[in-house]
Amino acid sequence: MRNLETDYPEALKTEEITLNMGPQHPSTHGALRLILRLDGERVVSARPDFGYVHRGLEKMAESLSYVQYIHITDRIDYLSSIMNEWSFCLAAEALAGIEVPRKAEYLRVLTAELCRISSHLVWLGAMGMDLGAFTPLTYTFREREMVLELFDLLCGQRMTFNYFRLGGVVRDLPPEFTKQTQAFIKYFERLPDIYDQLLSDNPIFLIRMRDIGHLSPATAHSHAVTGPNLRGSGVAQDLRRCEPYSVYPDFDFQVVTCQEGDALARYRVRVEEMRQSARIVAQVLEGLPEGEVRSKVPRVLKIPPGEAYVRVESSRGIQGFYLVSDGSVKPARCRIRVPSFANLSVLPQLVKGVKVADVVAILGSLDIIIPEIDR
Amino acid sequence: MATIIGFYLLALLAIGAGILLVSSRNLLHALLGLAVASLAVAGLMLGLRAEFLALVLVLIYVGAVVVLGVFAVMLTGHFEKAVLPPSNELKILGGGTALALLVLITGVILIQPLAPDAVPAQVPIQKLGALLMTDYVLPFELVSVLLLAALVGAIVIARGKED
Amino acid sequence: MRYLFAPAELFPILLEGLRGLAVWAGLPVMAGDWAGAALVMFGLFAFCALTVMVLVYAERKIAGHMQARIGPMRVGWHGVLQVIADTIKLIVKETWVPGSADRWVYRCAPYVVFTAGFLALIALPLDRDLTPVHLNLGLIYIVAVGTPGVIGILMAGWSSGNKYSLIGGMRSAAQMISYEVPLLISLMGVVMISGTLDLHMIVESQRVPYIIFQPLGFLIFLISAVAETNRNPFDIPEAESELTAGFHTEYGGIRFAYFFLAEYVNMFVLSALAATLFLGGWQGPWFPGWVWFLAKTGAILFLFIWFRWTFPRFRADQLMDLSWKILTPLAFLNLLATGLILVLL
Amino acid sequence: MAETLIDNLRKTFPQAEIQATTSFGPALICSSGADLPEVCRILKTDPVLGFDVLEDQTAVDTGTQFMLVLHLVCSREISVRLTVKAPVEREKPEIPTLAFLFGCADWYEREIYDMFGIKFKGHPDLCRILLPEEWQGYPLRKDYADDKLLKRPGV
Repeated sequence: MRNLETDYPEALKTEEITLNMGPQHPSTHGALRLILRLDGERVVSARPDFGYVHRGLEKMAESLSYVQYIHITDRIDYLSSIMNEWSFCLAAEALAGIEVPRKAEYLRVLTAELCRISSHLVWLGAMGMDLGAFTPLTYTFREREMVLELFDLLCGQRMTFNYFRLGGVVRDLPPEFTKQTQAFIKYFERLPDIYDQLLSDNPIFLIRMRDIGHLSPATAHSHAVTGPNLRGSGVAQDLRRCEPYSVYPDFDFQVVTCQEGDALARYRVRVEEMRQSARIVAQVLEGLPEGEVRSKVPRVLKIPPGEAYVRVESSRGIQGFYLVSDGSVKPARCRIRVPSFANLSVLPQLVKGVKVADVVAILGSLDIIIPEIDR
Repeated sequence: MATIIGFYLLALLAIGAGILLVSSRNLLHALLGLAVASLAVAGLMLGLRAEFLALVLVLIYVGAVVVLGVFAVMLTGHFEKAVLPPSNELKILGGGTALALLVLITGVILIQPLAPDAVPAQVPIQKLGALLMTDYVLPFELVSVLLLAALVGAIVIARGKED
Repeated sequence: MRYLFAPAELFPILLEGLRGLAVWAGLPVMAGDWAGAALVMFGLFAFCALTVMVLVYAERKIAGHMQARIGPMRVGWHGVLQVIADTIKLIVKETWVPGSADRWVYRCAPYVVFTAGFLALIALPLDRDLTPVHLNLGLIYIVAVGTPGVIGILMAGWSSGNKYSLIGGMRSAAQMISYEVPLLISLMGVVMISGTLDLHMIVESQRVPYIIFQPLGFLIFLISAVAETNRNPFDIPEAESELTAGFHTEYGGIRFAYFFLAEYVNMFVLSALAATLFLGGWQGPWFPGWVWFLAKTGAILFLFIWFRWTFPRFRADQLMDLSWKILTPLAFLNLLATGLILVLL
Repeated sequence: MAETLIDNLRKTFPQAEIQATTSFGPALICSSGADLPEVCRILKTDPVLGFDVLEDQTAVDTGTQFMLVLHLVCSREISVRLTVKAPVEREKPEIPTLAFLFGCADWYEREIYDMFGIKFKGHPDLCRILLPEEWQGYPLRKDYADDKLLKRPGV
């Protein structure tokens, strides 16, 4: 007589299956493919595969002039495109030695913080959606729409703004902008509380988010994780404070941190960051100086040979440009340091041993954006 | 007339599903055969006005046994082609058992005189419950011990050797 | 007291007519009865389709207003014809079978799921005289005929030859088996108080709705019912952000429509069961019984919809914990307490 | 601050060339790619220097050779940063991997391999990361030619 256990070991063993999550999947937020090895519902290993929207932005820079390239940077992280414009302009300005008027710096901070709010709003909605709560998405998109309308008023664009120029910004605030923004900030102040009611105080949400995807500061540093993900692990590093650029020292805001390092901590950090950004916007509008918004920059700008690596604190972490100039009108090499690339590289570690459902939650809590990774 | 047609239809269905159950190489098909057979037998019981038994049969066989079986099939082996390992070693023993069972059942049917109108009076469930708790309490408890043993065995197999 | 519309009085007249027709055509009287039964089934199917349409429309509208939007508006007045447009679309769509599918199992699955829900509808007492089939084991009948639905879902998940479907099917099986237990036990309290399994007699015996005596039982039933119908926050078998569409990922057209129909029919059956057992069924002043019945069912259905658009989703193992570690012990506790009180009184 | 850092670097790496770049911290230029892992290991583990975060890693095609560029940051204080450069031959582009030192180097190196064709010796899984597996050539090399590459006249 045969023994089921010894003669047919594979009959009793639960079989590992390979699951392709994506590239077309509702919760990979774009064309990202996760190759999951599953034992039942437990993840044995995960391997991200991406590059589906690779557009060769770094190669493109080598055939475009510095001025022409600014609008391309909008396409890197389309949700916080101002940050990309900013770091590119900062890098080019550092190479060319261009001064930026004080008012332009204020406007840059203003737009960047509005952009951070809208980017975090999209993330918040998508995070709820990943956990099966559809309703927060419609609320956050309603608010994001208000921010986009402000940008529409400011530069005629809703997502790819092309608002920055070398040496400043393209135009001053339109007359009604200040009032509308103040109204929005006043309206926005109580919103995180509403989101708290919808998500943060919901017991199901809490048990789904707590104690999953634990990211220790050591792992975070090893994988160069930055931004809210790093601050969710209790490391108070924010370029706006640690290496202040532009006029950030003028404003009063907190670097939000959370000690736990799990998905919930990253969630809390982002919700609180929206509040802080709203505070900064209010302060910018109050203390807006008079003057030029753009310094004189020659139309055909030849940048002296040299190199610069400049970083800003984007919504997702440290976003930087490494520019090498050979003295012509085009950069010889343009390297884009994007936060999501490093942030995603930590995912295989975080999802080892969790359930499929948690993969979605952890991926959502990392807030990656695919065009930025693929470039 | 209608009941007779119904009876033969259900009986054919039960036999057909039973043949599928024992002959199919595909585990899932076999289990679906079991489900259909159980439903057909439940239908026969309804014809005999044993409604409670019919419903319990559906509830337990279709709702629990088959579902668990399908669940197990899906968890183990290659789900695309869950095929039974061929085993013909127990031909004689199995055949013998089947034959003995056949003889037994046929004997019982032959010995026991069937009432011409084989529709028994409906048994109230209260009575059934009372009988289970009084006269037949020992077999009832024995069956539950058997189930407990099966449960423990399942846990032992499921936990595996590593822990 | 006579109401303007009493559908229960129509059927005997109709049946007599059919019998007469059968005799006139030279057929046995039984043919008339069979035609009558077929008519009841047809009527139930129409009722079922209509209910689902109303439910889908209500769900979309309620969801819209909960989400700061307005829901369907284009087809018909305030989008009332949207559901019909969708139905037509689903019916005329091409149906196909994926190459890796187990053909017959794949084809049968949606009908198994739907039939399970639909059969339960037969025994629901809509009104004092309006029950399609009056069974003295009505409660067990409804619970028992619903069980093949799980098999249908498993068949769909397994036969599609898709890993998302497979995981969805497995989750679904685990979930439905787990929640069947507290669901059934929570009903037993009502059965013990009323002393019968006949839905009619259960309703008749409610001087006050049983929710007063069985608040915990009602709560457990409600939670388990949401889980049984795979609705949010328990919709992990079809969790779209994880499994795209779970067990029915590979289905389209009319077969998908049947799954859709089945989900709403199941929802309706369980809501109606809750209304019958805990809220006093058709009983109520001023209005005809079926109005009360539908109103109470509707109230519970609204709860279902409300849950869906408010809560995030559980994880599979948390779902199991809730069932086995919280609901099942609580249900037993409820049963025990009910028994004790009944014995002591 | 910057001066003490440069002094410390001079003390630790007497042979290496050190530039005090103004806009983004000092730069350390290794004479050959082979000693890069050792340099990075010292930079990472040295209690005074402690550059333990590899913020970015990329390469530049200078026409005559590739230059591997590492942007290192101190995890204690991200404003303290250091650029490390190492030359890579054009003919035989090979350099030891850093994947065992920094978690993110794995993917950065795959991207550099993808774009420049620099082979990282000892890398656990060196394959293309952004471009498809069957892609021909390495696009960020200056001599890369492709039919689909847009030629822009007169920029």
